[in-house]
Amino acid sequence: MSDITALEERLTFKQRFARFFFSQTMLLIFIVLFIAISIASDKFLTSRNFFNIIRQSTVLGMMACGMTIVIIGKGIDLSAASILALCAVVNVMLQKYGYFTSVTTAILVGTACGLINGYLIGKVKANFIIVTLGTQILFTATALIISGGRNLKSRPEPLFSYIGDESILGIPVMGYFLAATFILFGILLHRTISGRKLFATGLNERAARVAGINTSNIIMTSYIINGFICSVASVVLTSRLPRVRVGTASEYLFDVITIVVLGGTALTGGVGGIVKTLVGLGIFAIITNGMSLLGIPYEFQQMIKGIVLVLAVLYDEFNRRKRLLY
Amino acid sequence: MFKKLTIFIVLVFLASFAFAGGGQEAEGAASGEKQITVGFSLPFIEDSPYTFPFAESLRREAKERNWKLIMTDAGGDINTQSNQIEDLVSKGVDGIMIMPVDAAGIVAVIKRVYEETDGELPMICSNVMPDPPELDELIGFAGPNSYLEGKEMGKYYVNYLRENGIDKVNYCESQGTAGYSAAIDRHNGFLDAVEELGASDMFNLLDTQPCDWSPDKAQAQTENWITTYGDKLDMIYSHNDGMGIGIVNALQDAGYSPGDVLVNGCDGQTQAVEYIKEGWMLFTVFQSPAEDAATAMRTMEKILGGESVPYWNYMETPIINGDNAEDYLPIVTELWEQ
Amino acid sequence: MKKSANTIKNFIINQKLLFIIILLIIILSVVDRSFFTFRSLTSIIDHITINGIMAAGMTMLLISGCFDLSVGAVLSFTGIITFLLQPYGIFISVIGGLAAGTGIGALNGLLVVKGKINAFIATLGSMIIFRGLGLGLSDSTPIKGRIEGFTKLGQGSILGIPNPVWILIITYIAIWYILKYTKFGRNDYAIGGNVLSARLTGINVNLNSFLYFVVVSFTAAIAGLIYCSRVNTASAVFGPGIEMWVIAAAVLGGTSLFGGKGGVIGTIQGVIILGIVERAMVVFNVDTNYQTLVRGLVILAVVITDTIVSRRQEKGYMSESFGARAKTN
Amino acid sequence: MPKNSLLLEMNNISKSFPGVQALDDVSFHLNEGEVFALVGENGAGKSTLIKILAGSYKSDKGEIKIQGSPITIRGPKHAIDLGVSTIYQETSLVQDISVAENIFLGRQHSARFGRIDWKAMYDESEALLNDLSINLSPKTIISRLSVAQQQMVEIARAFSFDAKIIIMDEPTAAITEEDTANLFDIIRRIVKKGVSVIYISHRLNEIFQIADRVTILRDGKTVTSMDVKDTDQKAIVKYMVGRDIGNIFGDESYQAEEDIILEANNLTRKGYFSDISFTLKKGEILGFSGLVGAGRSEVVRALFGLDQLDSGEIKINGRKAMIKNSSDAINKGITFVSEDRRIESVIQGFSVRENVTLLLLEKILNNAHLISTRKERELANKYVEEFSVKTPTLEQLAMNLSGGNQQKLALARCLSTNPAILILDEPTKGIDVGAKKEIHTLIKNLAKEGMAIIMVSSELPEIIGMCHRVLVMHEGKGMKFFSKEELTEENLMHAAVGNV
Repeated sequence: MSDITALEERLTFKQRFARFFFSQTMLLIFIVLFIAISIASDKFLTSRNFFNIIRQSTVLGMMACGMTIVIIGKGIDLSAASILALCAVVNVMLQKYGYFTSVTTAILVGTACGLINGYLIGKVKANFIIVTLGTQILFTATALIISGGRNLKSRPEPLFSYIGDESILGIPVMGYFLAATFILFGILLHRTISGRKLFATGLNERAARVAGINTSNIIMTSYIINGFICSVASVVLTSRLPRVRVGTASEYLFDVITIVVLGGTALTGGVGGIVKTLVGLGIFAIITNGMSLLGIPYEFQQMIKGIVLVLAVLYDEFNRRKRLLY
Repeated sequence: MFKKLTIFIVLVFLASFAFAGGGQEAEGAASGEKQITVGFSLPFIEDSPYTFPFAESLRREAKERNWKLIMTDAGGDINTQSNQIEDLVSKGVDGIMIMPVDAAGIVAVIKRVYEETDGELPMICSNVMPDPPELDELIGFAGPNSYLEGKEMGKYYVNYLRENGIDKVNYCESQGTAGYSAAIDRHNGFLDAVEELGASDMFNLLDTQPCDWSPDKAQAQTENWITTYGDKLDMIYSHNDGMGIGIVNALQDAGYSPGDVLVNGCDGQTQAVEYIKEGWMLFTVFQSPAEDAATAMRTMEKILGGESVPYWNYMETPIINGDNAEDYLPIVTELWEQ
Repeated sequence: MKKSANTIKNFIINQKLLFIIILLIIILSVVDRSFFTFRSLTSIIDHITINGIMAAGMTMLLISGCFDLSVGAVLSFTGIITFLLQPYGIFISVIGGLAAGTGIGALNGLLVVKGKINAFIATLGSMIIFRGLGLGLSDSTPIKGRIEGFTKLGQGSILGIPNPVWILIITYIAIWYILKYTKFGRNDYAIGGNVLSARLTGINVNLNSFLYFVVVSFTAAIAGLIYCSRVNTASAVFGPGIEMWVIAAAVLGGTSLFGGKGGVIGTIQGVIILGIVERAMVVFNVDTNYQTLVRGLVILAVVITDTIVSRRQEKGYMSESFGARAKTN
Repeated sequence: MPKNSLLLEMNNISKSFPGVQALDDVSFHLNEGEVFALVGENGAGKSTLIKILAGSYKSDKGEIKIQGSPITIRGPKHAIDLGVSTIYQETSLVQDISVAENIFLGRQHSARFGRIDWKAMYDESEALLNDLSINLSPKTIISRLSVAQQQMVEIARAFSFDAKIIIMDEPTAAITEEDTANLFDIIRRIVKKGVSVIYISHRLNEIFQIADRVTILRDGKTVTSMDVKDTDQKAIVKYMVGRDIGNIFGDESYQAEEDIILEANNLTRKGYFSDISFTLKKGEILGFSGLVGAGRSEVVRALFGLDQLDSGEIKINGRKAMIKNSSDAINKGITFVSEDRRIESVIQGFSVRENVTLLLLEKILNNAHLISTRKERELANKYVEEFSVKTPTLEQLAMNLSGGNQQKLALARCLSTNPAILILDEPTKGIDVGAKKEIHTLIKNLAKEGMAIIMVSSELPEIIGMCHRVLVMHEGKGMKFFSKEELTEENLMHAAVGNV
């Protein structure tokens, strides 16, 4: 690798530019798509549509933040969506005891779910895919049992629906939730000790342990945080929907993973970041929204999503190699 | 070490089965000499708010008759369902009721079981009719007629528009999960009704999308429809209440007022009936899971009792609209929010 | 730790799944007389054929260090193509279906091997794409089977044993043989274990890895044929979430998700366990509300014990932190 | 077999990477049946040279002749086909399959219909191993073997390719003197069979044990080539570093202080070691010697909290200390540099900056308790300079640094917390003479300043040159303590193989 070592020092402007250009692939894709769609549909750049996009991507975005953390810790949480569902159900069922109770309980439940995952993966060291696969089924089932699978009626309480419907300074309240989450997670991940330790753990657990990092705690924490943010997302979700049911969330899982990976966070752990995820979310959101604006039939929407995912990652990989040349 | 392992596994199994299955077993033993056992194969509990009250009612009905009821959940997979039906046969039940995951796919297993048991074992379909609907191997069908429901809804819209002297509407259709027969039936039923009433030119389809019976998908979809078509949008034909509710919610967010866009539902869920009261929804078709379950059990009881039953045993699916919403509200509330 | 003691212990530990199966069968037979009959036992096997066949292919792929989320999509897509081609006769339709399904595997292979995309993303992508394409082609409505003989494949039986079971047996013997007695199979372990040396010893890593993807989707395609022949229908929504079931079964059978270890003998045991659990639901008359719960619990229980046991096993001769024996990856 | 019959010539080889001239007009030749040593500091171009020969790189200029005929090597596989096999530092064996299969990987014996003939394969590898008198069962799974044993398997494999040239890159880096002896026997045996060996090692004494001729590289140029018998270690070192660096173990020793800082009683970890007791004084360098697998590394790892102790107690400054995990250890003033640099001591994917500050994160927080980039860079800079880590930028990824610099990085990180006790596991494994000397001096200075140091090393000269006292371990038991005076290679070897 001495070659790379040597060239680092002698970067011409052209090289620096190329380096930047090729490292910001996804951002470029986002911009291109943005322009393309706004040309294709005149409805795209309306404030109402902007509202829709934010509304529709808030929950996904919040979950994506949590997932980013888990994936950077060299894991993945297939139970995220089920946690969302479980919390939503709990939240709605307890609303009759007041919103404070219901929301806090929901958040506690979500965190507890994260704890279960974290304990089994971090401490017991069981395989994370199978564990979260198991808990996914477990949480969904629990949600079903307590909800009786009914369309639970979320009694819209002023403050509560306020989150879902109102807007401040022309930006929906949910938007602020989204922004807050991203900023918070950005700081947590890139500016705190635990964040740094998480990266170390994700890159090389053994070295991290030698460096005095209690890796099993770090991993456990990452899942707990994920559980927590899922529960918060569930509150936002329930505030938006008059009715909640378990099926609600099950679709979200792969979308969330797609978003994170689109952003460029590597499933191999230790590489990635919140900003990347934000870009990923952007791409995902405008594609989904753009397609339904253009009235593309459902089945093809799915297909296009898939194709875009693959192409985007291909293109990124291609540029990664390019990048090494410069 | 291996001992520990074994013990652990055994415990987990027994534990999970015990607390999960214990209840029924006891009940079964309670009754006297000839214990009747019936099986019911459900399609996908998780994804439908309908099947839960339905299952509850089934249990109640079984208790009343002091039957032992074995229910299975196919998790939305037709092959799993076929397997479970065969499992029920191996378990040795006296009769099987089937709510098919897939109308066409279910036929094969029905035929298979019929052959294996030389037609000794009575089977009926419930809620979802097989495709083709008339099967020699099947004793009959019990439940709603989702095709007729589709027609009902079509008819209602046509009449409503004619009464109000509206001669043309631009509408979007929010479908049930793509590929599921209820969705297909309600889609076709609607169109056929419109056809038969010679009102085809009254309805101009803007867009049709499957929203998977899911309120939030329908809500998101509607938000996009509103953005795309704006005031052109006069009516949204929804395949069930869940989606209808999502649609109404989207309309409310977008600052519409009741009646601006005609929305319907199907099932008669509480929220929907409330929306009808408030004028957000035009009407819904009341398909009571309890009644549905009861119909199935009644039919099966007759069959086991040796009575002959007609092939088609339809349940009542009355229309709920502004006029009778008040009266239905307590009924549906009791039913869904139990 | 004593070597001999070790080997005995390992034998038991390695055979733990077998013991579990026997245990389950005993428990179930005690609870329910109708359980321990030829018919009921064969039906258990008969029911796991579809997932089982896919699990065999998946095992091969997992050993090489990759995995495939698109098997469910392959399954349904194969069925759709097969039934769309019905007018051209059984032969063409079946071949067409198999080709289409296997083609998806080839695509995955290319994306992963040539495009260097992470297998998770590549196969997730093609899962979405081909479920979608399936919906599109089938116009979102199930297609009915019209060929007479075709249902025999999934519903007929030879010597009282259902055809799918025969296919299952053949698949497992074939893949077992390939993994043990052919270079193609041995390279699988080499690639999963240490790509570097695999390359150095002149193994064509790219070609092999590509082929493992083809194999897994081929098995999935066959499973797809059986599937739609059993229900004599094809639909894009067939086999929801089946990919996870399949991977779980393989891992349950001791195949490592990170490559280099495993085999189909373990996998079939994993498959059977999950199959018996399904039956147990009916035997114990598990309340529908709890059936999913039980599934989850079982998976968790097995993976936890598996982890604990294998860690105990490790301690016998090597500590993962033993620098001098650090694996090179 | 006639010597001096030319087997391989590499003439005027040049290779440059963007920004560096890795090789500049390097030439050497190799005779049949000889052991040829290639020495030089890291970065001198040794690895580039052999990578070219092994087909991993293409040379910009120059020609390669094998048995007089010029050839171009198209790639690693092609090199092997040409009879050039390379044994790299990291074992390139597949861990979860058998010895026999590793030997015949990619060319398993096949009977009819491509069916693999296991029996034939086992038999032949059995024969091969006997032939080289390597005492291993062909059915053993690789991951159960020690590094030394794995290397022997690799040699057997290379030999089975009927290689004409076997390149060994740092083969003894991770193995003990005894294994080294065995290795040399095997090398001599294969050389008798007409194979030529290109031997690369930083342990110069080995070159005098095994090599016939030596070529010395510095900064990508050939300094000189000579017959080993005409030269001595000092001379070679001089050529390598271009100056006389004197005793590589730094200046003569000095007295340790009297007060005991660490006391370990009957440490036991089942299956690894039992009843290990020792004390450690301030300013003392305590050596752990013995064969690989004797349990030395395990003891220190347990001491550092990486593995769990089953029994035994640890006292620090006379007070009983509970060390459950590595962070406990660090808080109690113990730090640890692992023997496994590539996997354990630095985080390859982290930049130099991130690696250095990993233990200092508390120190680089701003008043909002968030990481302050400015503070971090300052601190990182400080340590990088203090430990003279050679890196273009702070953002350089650790994986792009040379072994020596990575080791310095690891040390810098460990010492950044100025610990009371420093544990070094094989601190100079595979590090060139220059860096070695720097590290040795550093260690001694630290000890002088009163730091207590535990050093695990397989290199007897290093142990002898550095330590005040040495504990020799054998099969998980503490055999004997040796004081400075008793330290001779003989004593240590005897204890190491279990007879006291």
